[in-house]
Amino acid sequence: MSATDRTATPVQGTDDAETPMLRIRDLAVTFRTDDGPVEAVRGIDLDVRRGEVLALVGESGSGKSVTAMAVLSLLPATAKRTGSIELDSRELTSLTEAELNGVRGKEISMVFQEPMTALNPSMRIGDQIAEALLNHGVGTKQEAARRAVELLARVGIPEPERRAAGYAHEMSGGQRQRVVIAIALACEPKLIIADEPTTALDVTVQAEILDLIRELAHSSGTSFLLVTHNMGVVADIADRVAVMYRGEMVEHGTAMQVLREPNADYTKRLLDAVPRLPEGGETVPPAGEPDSTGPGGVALPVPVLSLRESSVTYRKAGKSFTALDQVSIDIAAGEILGLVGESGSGKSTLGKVALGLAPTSGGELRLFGEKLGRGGLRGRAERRLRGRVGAIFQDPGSSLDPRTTVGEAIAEPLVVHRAVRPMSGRDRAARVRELLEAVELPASYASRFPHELSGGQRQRIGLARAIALEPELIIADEPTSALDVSVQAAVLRVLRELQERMDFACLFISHDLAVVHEFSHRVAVMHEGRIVELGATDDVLLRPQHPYSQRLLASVPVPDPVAQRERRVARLAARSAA
Amino acid sequence: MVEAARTAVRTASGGAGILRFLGRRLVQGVIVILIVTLIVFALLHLAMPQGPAQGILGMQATQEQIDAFNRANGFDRPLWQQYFTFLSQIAVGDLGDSFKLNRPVADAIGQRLPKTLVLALISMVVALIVAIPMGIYQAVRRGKTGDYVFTTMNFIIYSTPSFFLGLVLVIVFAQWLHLVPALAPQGDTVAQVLAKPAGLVLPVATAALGIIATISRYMRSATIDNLSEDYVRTARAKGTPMPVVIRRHVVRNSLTPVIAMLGYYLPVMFGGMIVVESLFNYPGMGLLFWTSAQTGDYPVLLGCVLVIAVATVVGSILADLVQALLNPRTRGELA
Amino acid sequence: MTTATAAQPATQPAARSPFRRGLRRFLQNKLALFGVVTIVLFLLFCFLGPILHPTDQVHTDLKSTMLPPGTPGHPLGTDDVGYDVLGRLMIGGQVSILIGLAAGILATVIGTLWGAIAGYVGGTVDAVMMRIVDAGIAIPATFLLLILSAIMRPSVPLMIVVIGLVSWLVPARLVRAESISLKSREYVLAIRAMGGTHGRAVVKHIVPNTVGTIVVNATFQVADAILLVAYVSFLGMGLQKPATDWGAMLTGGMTYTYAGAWWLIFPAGLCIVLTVCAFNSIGDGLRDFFDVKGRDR
Amino acid sequence: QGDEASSGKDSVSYALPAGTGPNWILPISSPDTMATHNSAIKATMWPRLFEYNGTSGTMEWDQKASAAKAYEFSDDHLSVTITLADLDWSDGEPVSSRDVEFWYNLVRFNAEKTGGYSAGLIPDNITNFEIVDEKTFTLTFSQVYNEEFLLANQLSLVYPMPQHAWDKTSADGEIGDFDRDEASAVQVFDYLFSEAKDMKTYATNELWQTVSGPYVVKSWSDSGQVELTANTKYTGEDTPSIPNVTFLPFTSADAEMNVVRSGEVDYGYITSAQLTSESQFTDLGYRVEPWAGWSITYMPYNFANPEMGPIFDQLYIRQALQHAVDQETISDVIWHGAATPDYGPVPQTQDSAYLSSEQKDNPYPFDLDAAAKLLADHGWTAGSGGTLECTNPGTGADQCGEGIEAGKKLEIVVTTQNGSQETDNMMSEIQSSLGKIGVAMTIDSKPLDSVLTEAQSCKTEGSTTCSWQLVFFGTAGSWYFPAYPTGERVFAKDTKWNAGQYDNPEAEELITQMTASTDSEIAQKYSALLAQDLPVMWMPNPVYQVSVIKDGLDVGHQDPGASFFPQRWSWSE
Ligand SMILES: Nc1ncnc2c1ncn2[C@@H]1O[C@H](COP(=O)(O)OP(=O)(O)OP(=O)(O)O)[C@@H](O)[C@H]1O
Ligand SMILES: Nc1ncnc2c1ncn2[C@@H]1O[C@H](COP(=O)(O)OP(=O)(O)OP(=O)(O)O)[C@@H](O)[C@H]1O
Ligand SMILES: [Mg+2]
Ligand SMILES: [Mg+2]
Repeated sequence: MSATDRTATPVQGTDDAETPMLRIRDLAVTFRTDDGPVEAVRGIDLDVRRGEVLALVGESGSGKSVTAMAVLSLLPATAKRTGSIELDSRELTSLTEAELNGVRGKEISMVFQEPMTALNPSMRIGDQIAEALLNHGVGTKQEAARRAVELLARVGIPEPERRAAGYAHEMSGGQRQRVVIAIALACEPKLIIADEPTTALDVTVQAEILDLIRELAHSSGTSFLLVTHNMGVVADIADRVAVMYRGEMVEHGTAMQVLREPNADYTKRLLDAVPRLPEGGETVPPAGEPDSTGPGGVALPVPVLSLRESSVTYRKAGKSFTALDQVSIDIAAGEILGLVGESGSGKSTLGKVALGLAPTSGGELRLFGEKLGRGGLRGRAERRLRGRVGAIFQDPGSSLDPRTTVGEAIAEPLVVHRAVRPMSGRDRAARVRELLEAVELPASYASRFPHELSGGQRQRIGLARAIALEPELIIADEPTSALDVSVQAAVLRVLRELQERMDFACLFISHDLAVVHEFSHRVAVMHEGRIVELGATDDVLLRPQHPYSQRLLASVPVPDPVAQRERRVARLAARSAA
Repeated sequence: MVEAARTAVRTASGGAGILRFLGRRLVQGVIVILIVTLIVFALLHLAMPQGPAQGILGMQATQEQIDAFNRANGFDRPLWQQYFTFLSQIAVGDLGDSFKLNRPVADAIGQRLPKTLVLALISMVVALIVAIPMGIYQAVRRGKTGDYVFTTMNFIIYSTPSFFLGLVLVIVFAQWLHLVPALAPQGDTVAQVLAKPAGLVLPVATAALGIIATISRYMRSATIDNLSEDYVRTARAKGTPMPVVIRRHVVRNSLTPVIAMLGYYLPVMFGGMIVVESLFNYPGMGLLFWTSAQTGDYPVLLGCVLVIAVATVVGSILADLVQALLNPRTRGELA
Repeated sequence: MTTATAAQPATQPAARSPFRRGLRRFLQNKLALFGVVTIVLFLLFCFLGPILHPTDQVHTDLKSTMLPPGTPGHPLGTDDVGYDVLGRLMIGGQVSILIGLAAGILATVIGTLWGAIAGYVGGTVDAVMMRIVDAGIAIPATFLLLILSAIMRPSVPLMIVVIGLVSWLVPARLVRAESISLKSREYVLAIRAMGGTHGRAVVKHIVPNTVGTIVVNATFQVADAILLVAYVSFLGMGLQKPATDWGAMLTGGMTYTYAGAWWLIFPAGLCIVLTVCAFNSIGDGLRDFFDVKGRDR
Repeated sequence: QGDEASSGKDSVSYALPAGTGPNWILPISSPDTMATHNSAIKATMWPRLFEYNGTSGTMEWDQKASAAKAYEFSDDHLSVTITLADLDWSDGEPVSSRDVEFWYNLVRFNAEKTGGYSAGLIPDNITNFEIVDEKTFTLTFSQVYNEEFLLANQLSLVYPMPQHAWDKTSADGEIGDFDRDEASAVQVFDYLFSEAKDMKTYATNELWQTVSGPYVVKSWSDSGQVELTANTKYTGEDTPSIPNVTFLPFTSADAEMNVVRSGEVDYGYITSAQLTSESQFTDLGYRVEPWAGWSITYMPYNFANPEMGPIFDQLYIRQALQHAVDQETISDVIWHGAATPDYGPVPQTQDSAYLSSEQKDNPYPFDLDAAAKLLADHGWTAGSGGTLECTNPGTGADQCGEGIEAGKKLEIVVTTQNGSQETDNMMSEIQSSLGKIGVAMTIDSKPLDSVLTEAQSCKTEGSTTCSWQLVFFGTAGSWYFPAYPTGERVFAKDTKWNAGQYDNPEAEELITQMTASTDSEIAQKYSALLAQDLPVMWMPNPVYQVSVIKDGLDVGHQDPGASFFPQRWSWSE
């Protein structure tokens, strides 16, 4: 069955004849914190019908994840939930724990937002998937194990058998995210609640996952409640869209309606903020020319970052796996180098290598002309050099110490380099406030702990921390992946302002090609541990040469349902032709 | 087929890593043992610069006898020579003869070590069986009555010196209630000991209670930490019932500190056994070590030190090995 | 964006410092409060008590030994050389609490740092540091004490040092085990990336995240130190008379278990148990103090 | 263990001291196997030539338990002719003079390896061994000895041993007169020693089955549990009443007491603290009998201490210190009666002919005023902090004395053995009393070994430290004597255990005479002098052990020499 048939008959947003499968009424969630109650969700209504994909979009911190978790009663103990949640007319809020366990995984399953910490670090991947099956008595152990491998294959994990026997820490962010999806798919539930299931995925894999979702919705009648901030994804897959803003539902309707004729102010703002990739051939001037980059991206003498033939090899069970294969890059002062590529292709690894944090098996790293690592700078000089580099890690959750407050985390670089840049405690607090505001967070959040934030909020903390010292080079690993486009726009604007003022260089890793396009001077494309294409932004993104780059660009969803449908058809045609 | 082959490859190559790890650690272990014996040698000399002759021969011994004894046993030679003699002896497996027991050291240790090991292992197993579930229970019921009850109990037990605890057990269970004997099973072999399990109840209880108090605390603490991890939420979202989540996911990740403790417990138990062994008249290694230290029976003392050092090294290797195997992230450290 | 600062749920009471929040968690723990109150009471008892109930704890009085509690002037009776038991509990408590706390802190600090550093640095440094710990563990404490008692004359500072030095080995092992798994966390990498020193990574991020284990261990250390003093005095390395401590009193009193002289055993035993429980409760509270997440589960 | 013991009347179980199991069977000991229980057990199988003990209430010759029946000294006191009792070996051979010579030869040629050997004394001092007939022999000595000394302290070390069974150099060797030749005597000795080193075979080895005493080994375990059974071939007068005797080893006194409380021991012991409530044992059907030892207990003053020597040299100071030790109360209260006051060099718990009235009457009774006065009269006044200082130096009658400078403080350090509550308490008490007369005493407790080493430190060659002032190693009595309590190994000028180097020519003379003079009053003179001259600080003498004995078990008088004679025990109904 082709996907086009499906979207040909869009669900009427106002047609309530059909009773919804999931019916949420007046749901409110309040967190008890040491600073008093936090009303995360304030009385929302939501329906998900059989076989439909409902996209829940909204500002970062607006309560999307909380709503999602509320359905399966998985909120932390400090949360208080009121309202009603019905699944096929059965009230879920009054179920006992044992009854709930029958629902969880079996009838409704869930993909959590942050895949890094969502997996048990000491259990094999395969077993974690099989567990979902065995919990509900589906098949024997052997069958479950076989099925786990199948599921891994299904979510596009290469070498699924090897991965099934491996552990979470051996996987890239996107791979983990797909494992979590595989777990959710395991029992073929009626409803899958997926909280930003594709943020860590490159667009090609994302497209495959979306295809998978579409297929499931269509063939098995599985419903999806899809939390996302990617309007392209919404346009691609959603039948209906609900928009949340500060704990309230501001708008809902069919994807067509909401994306093309938004009603609420917030939705309009949101859609305005969506970055778009110009269609092939059309040129958009990049955000300011870097001073030291000549035409064609040839770097001039002293690049701020220079990597020469760096390789990273992981060894496991006797086999070795080359995550990074003889990669060389240079970033000139003030230059922004976008890095895109397949999930698991080694982007984060490259980022870590650039920070001197990965165990390289060869090659050379120079920051600001100084050699780092073996035979390079050490001690204070090395640390001082690092002070000139800001780092944003891919996973916002695990890069924040759970026991330090947001304020302390942001202030940490200031404290670390107080010798270089002396600052009074009061100035520091002021700077923390300033940084929080720069990333669109209220200053009062300084006293919160990371687990009390939403995913996007955590990510912004990481960002604020990275720019605290106004570094000359930023290594940013998917710095906006968890942000809705409105906040993303604001954050990117801050970065750009800063860039104009400070003229820092940046290695910008992202899956969002539109953002990359908007933001970077040059772009590198990675594939299987190698840089397969490197050049000026427009050259690479608009006139890709390498087949992978071409495939990548073809997979980018656009935030317009009609246009996206066309693109999808074209992509699928290309794929079946290949 | 494929599955089996893959497992084979995995274990084979993993085995090589473990072998390398073991090899390296054994070499380090030998160094540790050498250092320990050297330290003990030096300490003995520091404490008893005249050697053990006086203690061994008794007050009534004449100076000539003492001199003869020192000559015969080499205590008149420089310390380093004595140490090297000792080393060259153990290199060929000779632990010498006891000054006090009228038998070879290896013989004495060989007879006593199994007895202590049996007691120690049984106590350890009993302790683990009780302590791990107890710690988990407390973590799950954190802040509730059950938690407080066990916490208080553990701390009363822990803060009672073991010699007193043992005495209380004897008074209550042996002398008032006459449920179990006040003496550990007598007999020189493990078989004789195991033949009378009733006699083991009190010694095992005395040794195990303290361990239970300790381990359940660590277990509780680690379980509390792990219960708040995100992966627990994922597991619950699969519909895994909470008890299973704990059993399958949390326990394993919470065992880290417990295992770190266990490796260290093996040698420490020899020390702890002194009390138990003397209270229940169970001549084992602990007492052998203690009496030889007090009477200056150097060959036995050094033999015991050697055994304890070996136990420490083995315990430490085992703990690190199990710990590394339990935690895939550190499994890499093995290579 | 114009709404930047207000982009959040409306209810935002004034933020409190993490310390205050921790303190509140601590104070919410009833047991912890019990612990603090108990320790304060004990401190008053031990250090101010002798003023209210002055007794001769220097000269023996063989004419009034083993008097039962309630004898005029001796609310808790006298011991086997005629010291007033109540007065003795006071001076014994001074020593026990001091040694327990000081040795416990010493052992915890050394052990934690040692273990954290070994686990964090890894490689050869780890191997060397941990083999030193192995060697330390391999020499039984009782033996060490026996030797030391032959060489030195015990005093409170010496005992603190000795007990501290034999007890840091356990926390070192424990913390190392956790340190190994923490060092590969990204938030530790983040510190390195921003140019923080290794020291900072260890002290600010590794150690606080092992705090659960450390606190449990620290409370055991206090108990251990108090008990070890008892054991030590049993071995003869105890403080020289007329100084005493609760452990020595308990060991001494135990001789009279069957003679019915319960006042020589239970008061000292109760003091030890209460103090140890109190310290543990405080430890439990401290755990809450540092535990920002646990109760949210 | 012990289960059969309490049930029947044909067996009895005896608890051995904690921490030691019997580990030697051969009558000749190696130096490190001299423990009392070893020799007590051996003596039930191979009676000594002269058995001296205090089972009768006084220390004297116990002919029934001896291998000798009669003795006669020559007029010149240089030789003695001994007649053996009518004992036979268990294989039917008579115990003969040759068997005594066998012992003599083995020890003579292997003196260094023999426990209890002391150069110049037996067997070195025997110049001639003459066999008169099968049961009679004459020994000639190198000098005149005090008769008591010779019999009680010298000939009591001799055991007739079965020459006809043991005089061989290997297990399957021929029996011969190998002991008479030095080289082969060494071989015989070594062979017997090597057999004795195999404890597992004690009950099975043919050698040890040839006995002349009332018992023979039935079993002997590694941990030291020993069972004796009556020797059915015994021909002496000391026939056993209880055929089976079990000796139980214990790891600690606590373990032993637990067993006593469960009633599984017939003849055991308790710690002296238990005497505060004897009824807990009498209720269980035991009677409590302190077992006094033939010993004295004291603390040597270190006269050689460069700092304190001059102070200790002053008799008035020693007298003052002795006046401050309340031995009666300490014995009663701290030892709960399990110690007796001791005022001099002769064991005082038992009455004996050696004890002088001077010693018995306590020349320096507890009297703090007298003590304070002695010090005040010699120029000591209390300084700040209450400690006495010498304010009147000089050698006059009212002055501090020679070598004591002005400002010298009366501060003493007592190095004492640790591990005993009674000792700790006793030291506290003395510290407290001395404090009251202005003498500051510091207690330094150490393991016994260290204390003994320290005590020797001033005498060891090359030793640089001589810092101890007073040492105490008497928790179990400082010195146990042979039956005749001579002081030549404790108070003689150059002897090893005159640790404090007490040097008094008058005492020296008496000590020499005690072994050599035939004057029977000599011991009393010695007793009186040392009681008054205080070579050491006399301390309460603890009992050997506090025994608990099952009602119905008659064990006679417990031997102060710490030996036991199971053949004399009996069950009464
Ligand atoms: N510790 C490890 N052991 C083994 N393999 C690892 C380890 N860490 C990473 N890898 C592998 O290295 C490859 C590159 O990982 P990396 O995290 O750099 O990917 P990425 O390009 O950032 O992907 P994503 O976009 O999904 O985050 C992946 O295939 C991953 O499985
Ligand atoms: N445990 C908690 N304690 C206190 N406040 C919390 C807690 N969890 C979430 N919040 C708050 O609730 C609000 C909603 O959070 P939620 O995670 O649902 O946001 P979200 O819409 O998923 O955002 P994002 O897109 O960034 O993931 C946020 O303001 C967040 O700070
Ligand atoms: Mg979210
Ligand atoms: Mg990545």
